[in-house]
Amino acid sequence: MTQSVVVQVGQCGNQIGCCFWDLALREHAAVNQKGIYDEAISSFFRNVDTRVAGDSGSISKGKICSLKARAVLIDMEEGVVNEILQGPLRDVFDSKQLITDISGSGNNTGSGLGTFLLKVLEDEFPEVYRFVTSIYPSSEDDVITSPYNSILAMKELNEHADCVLPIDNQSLFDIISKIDLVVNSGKLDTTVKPKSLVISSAGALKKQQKKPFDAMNNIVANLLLNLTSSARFEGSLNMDLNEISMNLVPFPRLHYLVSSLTPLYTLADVNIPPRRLDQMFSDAFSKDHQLIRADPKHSLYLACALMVRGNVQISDLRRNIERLKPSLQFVSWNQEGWKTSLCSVPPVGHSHSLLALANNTCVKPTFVELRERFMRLYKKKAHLHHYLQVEGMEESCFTEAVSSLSALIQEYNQLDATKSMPVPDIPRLSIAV
Amino acid sequence: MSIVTVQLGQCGNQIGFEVFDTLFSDSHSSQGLCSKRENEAYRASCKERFFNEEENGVPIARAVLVDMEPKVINQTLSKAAQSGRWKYGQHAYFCQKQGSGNNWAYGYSVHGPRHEESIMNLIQKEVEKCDSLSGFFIIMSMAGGTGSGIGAFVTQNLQDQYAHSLKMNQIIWPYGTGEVIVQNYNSILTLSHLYRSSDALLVHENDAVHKICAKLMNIKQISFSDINQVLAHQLGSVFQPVYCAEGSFHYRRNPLGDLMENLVPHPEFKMLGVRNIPQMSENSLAYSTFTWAGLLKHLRQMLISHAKMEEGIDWQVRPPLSGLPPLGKMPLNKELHFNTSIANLVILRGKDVQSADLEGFKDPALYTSWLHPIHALNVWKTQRAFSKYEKSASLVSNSQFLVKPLDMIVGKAWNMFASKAYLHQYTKFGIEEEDFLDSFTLLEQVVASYYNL
Amino acid sequence: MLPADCSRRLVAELQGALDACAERQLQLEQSLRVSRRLLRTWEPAGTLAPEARLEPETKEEDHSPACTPGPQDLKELELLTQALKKAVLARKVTSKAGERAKAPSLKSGSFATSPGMTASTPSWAPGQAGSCASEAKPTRGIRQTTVPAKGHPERRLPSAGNRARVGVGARATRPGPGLRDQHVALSAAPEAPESFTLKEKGSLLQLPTAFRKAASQNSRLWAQLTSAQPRDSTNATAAAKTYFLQQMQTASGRPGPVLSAAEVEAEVGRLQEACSLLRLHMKEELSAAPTDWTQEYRCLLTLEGLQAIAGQCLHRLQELHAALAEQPVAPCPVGRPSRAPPPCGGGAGPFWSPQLLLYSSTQELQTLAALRLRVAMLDQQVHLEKVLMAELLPLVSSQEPPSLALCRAVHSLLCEGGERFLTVLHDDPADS
Amino acid sequence: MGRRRRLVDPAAEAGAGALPKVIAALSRSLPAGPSPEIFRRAKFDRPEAPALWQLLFRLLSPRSADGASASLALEAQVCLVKSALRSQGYPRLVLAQLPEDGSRGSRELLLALSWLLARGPLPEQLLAQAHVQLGDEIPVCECEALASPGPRVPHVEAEGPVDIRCVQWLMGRLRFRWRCLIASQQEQCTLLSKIHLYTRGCHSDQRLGHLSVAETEMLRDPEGGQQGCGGGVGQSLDLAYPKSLHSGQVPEASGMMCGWCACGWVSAHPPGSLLEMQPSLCTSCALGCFAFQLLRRLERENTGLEAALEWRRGELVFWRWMDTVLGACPPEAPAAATQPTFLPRIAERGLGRLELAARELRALQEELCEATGRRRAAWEARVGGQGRGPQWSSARQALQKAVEQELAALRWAWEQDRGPARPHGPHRLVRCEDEAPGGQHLRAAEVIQALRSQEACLEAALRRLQGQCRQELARLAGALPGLIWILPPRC
Repeated sequence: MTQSVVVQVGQCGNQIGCCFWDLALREHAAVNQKGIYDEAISSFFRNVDTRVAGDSGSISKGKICSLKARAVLIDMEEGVVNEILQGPLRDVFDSKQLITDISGSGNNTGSGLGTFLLKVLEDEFPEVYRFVTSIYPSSEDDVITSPYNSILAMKELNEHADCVLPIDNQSLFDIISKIDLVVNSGKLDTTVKPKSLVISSAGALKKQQKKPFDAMNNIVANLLLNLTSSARFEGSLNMDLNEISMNLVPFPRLHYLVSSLTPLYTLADVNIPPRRLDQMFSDAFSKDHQLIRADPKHSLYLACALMVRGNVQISDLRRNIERLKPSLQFVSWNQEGWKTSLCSVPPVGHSHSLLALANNTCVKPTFVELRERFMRLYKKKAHLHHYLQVEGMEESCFTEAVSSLSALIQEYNQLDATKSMPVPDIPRLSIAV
Repeated sequence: MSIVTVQLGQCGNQIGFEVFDTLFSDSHSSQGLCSKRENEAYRASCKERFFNEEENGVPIARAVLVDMEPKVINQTLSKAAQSGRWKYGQHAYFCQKQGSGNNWAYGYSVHGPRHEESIMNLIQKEVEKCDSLSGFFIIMSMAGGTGSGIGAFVTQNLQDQYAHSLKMNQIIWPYGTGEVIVQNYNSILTLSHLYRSSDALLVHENDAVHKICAKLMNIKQISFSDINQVLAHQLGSVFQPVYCAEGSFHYRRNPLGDLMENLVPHPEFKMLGVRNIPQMSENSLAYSTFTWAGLLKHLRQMLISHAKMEEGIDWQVRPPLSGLPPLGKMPLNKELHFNTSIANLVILRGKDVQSADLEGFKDPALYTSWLHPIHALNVWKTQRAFSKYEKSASLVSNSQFLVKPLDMIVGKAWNMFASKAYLHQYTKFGIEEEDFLDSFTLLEQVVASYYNL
Repeated sequence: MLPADCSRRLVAELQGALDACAERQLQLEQSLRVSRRLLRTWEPAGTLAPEARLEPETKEEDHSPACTPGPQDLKELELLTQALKKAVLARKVTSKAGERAKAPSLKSGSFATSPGMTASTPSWAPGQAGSCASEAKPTRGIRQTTVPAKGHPERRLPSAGNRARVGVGARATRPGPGLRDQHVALSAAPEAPESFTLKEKGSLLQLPTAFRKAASQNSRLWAQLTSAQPRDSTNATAAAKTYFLQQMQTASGRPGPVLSAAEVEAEVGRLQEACSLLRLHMKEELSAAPTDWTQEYRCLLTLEGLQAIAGQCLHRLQELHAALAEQPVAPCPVGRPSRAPPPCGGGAGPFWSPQLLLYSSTQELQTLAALRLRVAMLDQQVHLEKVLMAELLPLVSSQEPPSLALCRAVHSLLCEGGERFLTVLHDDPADS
Repeated sequence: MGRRRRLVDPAAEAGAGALPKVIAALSRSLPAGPSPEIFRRAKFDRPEAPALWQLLFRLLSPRSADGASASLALEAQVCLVKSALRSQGYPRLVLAQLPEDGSRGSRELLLALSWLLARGPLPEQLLAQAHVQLGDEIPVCECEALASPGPRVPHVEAEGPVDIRCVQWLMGRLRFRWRCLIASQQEQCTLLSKIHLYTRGCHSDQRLGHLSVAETEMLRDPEGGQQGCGGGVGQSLDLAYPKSLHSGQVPEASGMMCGWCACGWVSAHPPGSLLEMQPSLCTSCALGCFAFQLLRRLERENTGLEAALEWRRGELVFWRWMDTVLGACPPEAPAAATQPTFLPRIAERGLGRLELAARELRALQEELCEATGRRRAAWEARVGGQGRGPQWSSARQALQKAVEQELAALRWAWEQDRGPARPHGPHRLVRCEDEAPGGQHLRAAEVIQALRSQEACLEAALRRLQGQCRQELARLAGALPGLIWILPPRC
C-alpha cells in the first residue's frame, strides 16, 4: 500500500490535520478490531515500540504497539500545536514531528510556508506526488492582505503542486447550515448514533465552544478521509493517490480539482435512513454539494473521478455514470473522462459514501475573483511595503504571480470557448491501401 | 507441456486467481461425465500444464505474481491458500509499495527496468520447474498502469529471453465508458508494444463480460469477482485438456502451440476473442438440456453477427453469398453487420461430442477470401464435460470482433493526443510523442488490415 | 492475387516445409511418449500401463487382441493376467484387514502391484550378474529379484530386467510348466507392492544376457564388415566390377556417362556454396585497407582471380542448364524430388559405425539439440528467402504502380522474416 | 526366421555350387531378396520381372519403403524405380522403355541391380540404414534433414492463384511449428538426460555406462503384449499416423529408436525389410513382446550381416557370371537415345535452384567486376609513373603465385564438398560427467562449436539476403510520391 506523509502547516492546516488523524484512527479501529499492524494502517501510521529509543523502534508487523501518524506539524505559533499536544491525540505524534516557532508570521504561515515547502519537496522527492488541500479565504475574510497572500501562494501551487483541492470557507459554511437544517428539521427519522463521527465529540480539539470552524474543519477532514480510503483499505477497484493526478490533470497547470462529498449527513452523527443509492450520485454533481462555490454541471468537465466507499458494486457505478453523463458536458477529447474507484470499507456508521473530484472550468470564477480582489489592493499598492521589507521579495514577485494566475485563467477561458462549439474529429493518420 | 502464468497488476492477479481456481475445480470435479480413468488422465494433463508438483499434497500454481502494491497480492495469495486445494508458490511473487498510478509510462519505463532482474528471476525459477515449457500466459489489463506498462515490458523481456517459447497475453479491455481516464493512451501503448513482442492477444472486453453477468448469469449487483469468474470460465473452457485429434484418446500436449499455429500466424492479425455457450447460472442449468446442433447453431450466429453472448443475437445477419467478393455488391451498412473471420477454433466438450456436426463453420463465406476453411477452421473435442455443463462449446476467433473497439480506442486516443492532453504525464517518464505516433501508426495499420479482410 | 504459377510454387515450398516439420514433430512426440512412460512409476505387467488408461473403458476390449501373439501365447498371458489379478485382490484384502494399513506409495488411482513377489523362487542379485544362472532356465514366468537394500534384508524389486530376460529366453524354448507354478505362487503369497521408478532404482536394472550376446555379436559383425571393405578392392573383384560398368556403358551405345539429375543437383549445390564462399572472400578483401603497394597489388590480383572463378562457375552453371534443358521433362506420379543426396547419408562412410557422442549435462544436450534445429531452420529460411525473392521481387518491380498491399506483404516476408510489418501512410492526412 | 543359414566359405568351394550360394547370400543380405532361381531365370529374361521390380523399388526408395509406399501399385513402383535409376545416371535406355505394368524385363532389371551393386557397397549401406538402433542416436550434422525429401503424402495444393496474405499465413505457421518443435525437443533432452542419469552403471558396456531409451524400454515393458502392444507406442502411432501408414512394424521401430534427434528418417527403419517380414504380418504376428522383438530384430540383422560378409567373400563369382548375362543382351539400338525418355521431376525445383544460383553468381560477378575495375584504375594511376625494375617483376610473380595458391585452396573448399573435419552422421549419445572413458570420442562441446559456426554463417547469409531485399524495396518506395513508409521499429 502506498504510504503517504501528511504535512500540516499553519493553524488551519493543523486543525484539519488533527481532525483527520482522529477520524482515521477511528476508522481503522472499527475495521481492524484485532489490533494488528497491517498494510492498511501502515499507509498512514508507523508502529513504534516506544520503549526503544531512536529510530530503531519501528515495527513492521504484528500487534500494534504505539501508532505514530506519518505527519509533520508545522506552525509559526505554538498555540495550536500545543493544544494538540495536550489533547487526546498527543500520543500520535512525537516531538520530532513538530516544528514550531514563536515568532509568528502574521497569518500567512499556511499560504507562505506551506507553498514554499512544495518547492523543497519537489527538489528533494521529485517522484513523489504532492497533493495540496488549500483553503481559500472568503470575500469577507478578516485578513486584509489575504489577496496578496493568496496570489503569491497561487503561483507556488501553479508551479509546484501536482494536485490542488481548493476549498472555500463559504461553501463549507453553507454546507454546515444545510446539515443543521436536515438534522434539526425533525422531518426525517433521525437518531443520534453512538459511534459515528460526531462533530461535537471530535475531540481533537477542545470543545468548549461549538464553533462553526470545527464543523467546517471536519468536512475537510472527511474529504481527506475519503480521498485516502482507497489507499488505506481494500476494494475491488483500488485507486492510489497518484492515480488522481494522473487521471485528472490533463495539462500540468490545470490541476485544480473541485470536490464534493455525499451524502452530506455522513458528516453528521445521525442515523438517517439511506435514500436511494442513485441519489448520492446525483447529489455529487449538484451545486450545493461542492466544497467550493462553483457549478460544475454548467461548466466544462475535463475529467471526473468518483471514489465510492461501502457496499457499492461496479454495476451501480456504471449505471449511474450512464445516467448522469447526458447532463454533463465533457471536453471533446475526453468524452469518457471518468475515473472510478471502489473501496469496500464505508465510513464508520454508514453504508456508503461518495467523493467526487472534478477537473472543471468552474473553478475559474474563484480565481477571477481572487485576481480582482488582488488588483483592487495592488493598484493602490496598499500594504505592499510589508512584503517588500522581506529580503528577496520584490515587486516583480507580485507581477509574476499575477501573470501566472492570469495565464491559468486564460487556459480555462480557452477551454470554455470550446464548450459550445461543435468539435470536428481531428483527421486521423491515413493508411494507404 | 507446461505453461507459466504471469499475473500482473490488480486485474491480472484477481483474474489469475479465478483462472487457477476454475481450472482446479473443474479438473477435480467428479461431474466430468466420463470414466474415472479418463477423468484422471484429464486431471493429470491439466496438472502438468498449470500446476507444479505438490507440496504436502497441495498443488502449486505455475504462476508468478507481480504488482507494484502489496494489497492485491496478499489478498490473492491468501485466498488461494485458504482454499486449501491449491496455492501459489511461497516466493513466487514480487511487489513494491508504490503503484504505477495508471501511468503506462511509469510502469514501462520506471518500474519495469527497475525491477527487471527480480521479476525475470522469478519467472526463470518457475520455468526451471517445468520439464518442458510450452509458453507463457501473461494476464494483464490493457488500461491500468502496472499491468499494462509492466506487462508490456515483461512481455518484451520474455521475447528476448525465451524467444522460442510462446507468449499469449490475456488482455482485459476496459469499459468503453471508461474506468481510467487515460485508458485509451495506455491501451494503444500496450497494444502496440504487445503487437511487437507477443504472439497472440486474447482479449476479454469488460463490457461484454459485464453483460453476460447481467443477462445470462442473472446477477443483480455485479462485482468484479463475478466478472472475473465468467472470464476464468471462458479461459478454462479453452485451455482445459482436449484430445489430440478426432478419435484420439491422448490429450493435446501443446494446446497453446496448436492454437497459435492455427489462429495467429499472420503478423498483422493477432487479436483473438472468445465466445462460449451455454453460460448460465447454476439454478437455470439444472433445468436445461442442450443439443449439439442447437449449441453450434447459436455459436455460429454469435460469430457471424458479432454477438457477445447467446442472448440478443441478430438472426438477420447472413454470410455474404459465396462467390461474391465480400466488398462491393453489398450495401456498406449491411456489410458491417457481418463479422468476417480469418480463422476460428471451436472447442467442444461433453457428451456425444463425436456426433457434433461442424459443417456450419466450414462455409467459406464465413472467412476472408484469402484463406480456405481447411486452413482457417480448427476443432478440438473431448467428451469430458466442462464445469457442470453436460455439453459446452467455446469459440476462439481471429475475426473482426475487435476491430471496432480498437478503432474506437485509437480514435479517442488520437483526439486526446491531438490536443496534447495528458502527454506531460508520459513524457515525464520518457515516453515521447514519437512513441505515441509509432503506436498510432501500427494500430491504424492493424485496424485497416482487419477492415479489409 | 499472385499469379498462378508463382502461387503454386510458393505454396508447394511452404507446404513442403510445414509437412517436414510436422513429421519431425510426430516422431518427437512418439519418442517423448516412450520416455515419459519410462520415467513414470513402472507398473508391473498385468495392470494397465498409464498410457492405456487414457482410453475410455469401452475401447478397452477392442484393443488387446491386436497385439496378441498367438493362441499359445494368448493362453499364457491370460493365465498370467489372472494370477496378477488375484494377487491384487489378495493384497487388497490384506490391506483392508489392517495388516498393512500403510503400504508404501500406493496411490489412489493406480492399483499397482508387483507380480512375482514370491520368495519361493530362487533369488538372484544383480550385483552378481556375472553368474547369471537364470539364462539356463527355460521358464517363461516371472521371477523376482531380490536386491539387498538399506534396512530391508530382503527387499524386493520387481525387476523388469529379469522379466525381460524371461521374455527373451522364451523364444528359444517354448513355455514350460513354470507359469502355472507361478500362478500358484502369486496367489498364494502376495506381498506388498513396491513402486518402481527409474529415478529411485534405475541403476539396478540389468540387460538380459541373450540380448547382450546378440548386441555384442552385432557390433563384432559390423566391425568385420567394415574391415572387410579393403578386401573388396582386391584386384580381381574390383577389376571385375569396373569391367562390368564399362561394358554397361558401352552396350548402352553412348560415349560417356550421362549427367544424372542427382549429379546436377549436387553440382548446383556446390556452385551455390562456391558463390557464398567467393562472396565472403570478396568482402574480406574489400574491407581490408591495403597499407603498401604489395598489399594493394595482391588485393587487386585476388579480386581479379575471384572474378575469373565466378565466371567459371557461371559458365559451368550454364552448361548444366543446357544439359538439363536437353532432357525432356516427364512427370512422375509418386514422390517428390529429393534435394541433393545427403553428403553424409548413412554416415560419413558407407557403413554405420557406432561412434559415441559424449555430453556432460542436460543443458549441454539441450544446447546441442537446439543448435541442430536452429541450423536446420536457418537453412530452410535461407532457402525460402531465395525462393521468395526469386518469385516476388520481379513481381513487385514489374507492377506499375506497384500494389501497396503487395509491397507491404513482400517487405514483411523478405525483410522481416514475416514477423513484423510496415505501415504506409498518406503524406497528408487531409488528402485521403 | 524362415531360412536357416548355411554358412559355406565360397572361396574354398569354387565350382558349380558357388554361384547359387553367393547369390543366396546376396539375397539374404538384401531386403526381400528373391531366390537364386529368380536370378538364374532372369538371365534368360524369363517373366520374373515383378519380383525384381519390387526388389529394386525397395533398394532405391528405402525411405519411402514404409507402409505407405510399400503398398504402392506395381505401376507406381515401376515408375519410381525408373526415375530413380535415371537420376542416378543409369546408362541403359532400354530400361526406360520397359512396360509400365512391370510385367517384363527381368534381365534388364538384373543388369540394373548389378549396376547398383557394382557402384558401391549396396548391401552394407542398406543394412546400415536399417540397423537396429539400440542407443539414443543423434546425427551431429543436419545434412540429412536439410536434404529432406519432403512429404510422402500428397496434400491439398493451391489451386489457382493465392493471395500474398495466404503466403504470409503459411510462413507464420511454419515459424510456430519450428518453435513447437524446439520446445518438444528440449523436453526430450531433459527426459533423455534423466533416463541416462538414473540408469547409470547399468550397461554392461563400460564405455556406455548407462542404458538407452530402447534398452530401458525393453526392460520396462518386456511383456508388452499384455499391455496392448507396447502400451503407448503402438497405440499412439495408430492414432497419430494416417491409417495407410500403419504397419505393425512402424510402432515397433519408432518405439525403440530414439527418434529424438528429430532427424526423422535417419533412424526410421524400413520396416521388416531386412527381416523378411511382410508388413501385413506385423499386426498379428508375435509382436507381443517388445524385448523379444528387439532381440529378434537384432538377430536378424546379424544374419543379414553374416550374409553380407559371405557375399563379399564370394562376389567375384557373381561378377564373372554377370559378364555372361551382359553377353546375352542384344546391344541397344542407337535410335533409343533420341527417343523421349523419362526424367525425374528435376524440372521445377531443380531448375529453380539452378536459376537461383545463376542469379546469385551473376550478381556477385557484377559486384566483383565493378570492384576490380575501380581497384585496377586506382592501381594504374598509382604505378603509372613508377619504373618497373627486375625487382618489381620478381615480387610480382611471387605475389601472383601466392594468390593463385590461395584461390586454389578456396576452390578446393567447395569442390571437396565439406571439410573432412566436420563431424557427420549419427552418434550414440552417452552421458558422461567426468572424463571420457578413453578413446577419441566426439564431445558435445565440439559439435556445438561446429554448429555455432554453421549457424553464424547461415545467419549472415540470411541477413545479407534480407538487406538486399530491403535495398530493392526501398528503391521502389522512393519511386512512389506522397506516401510515407514507416518501418517497424528494430528491436
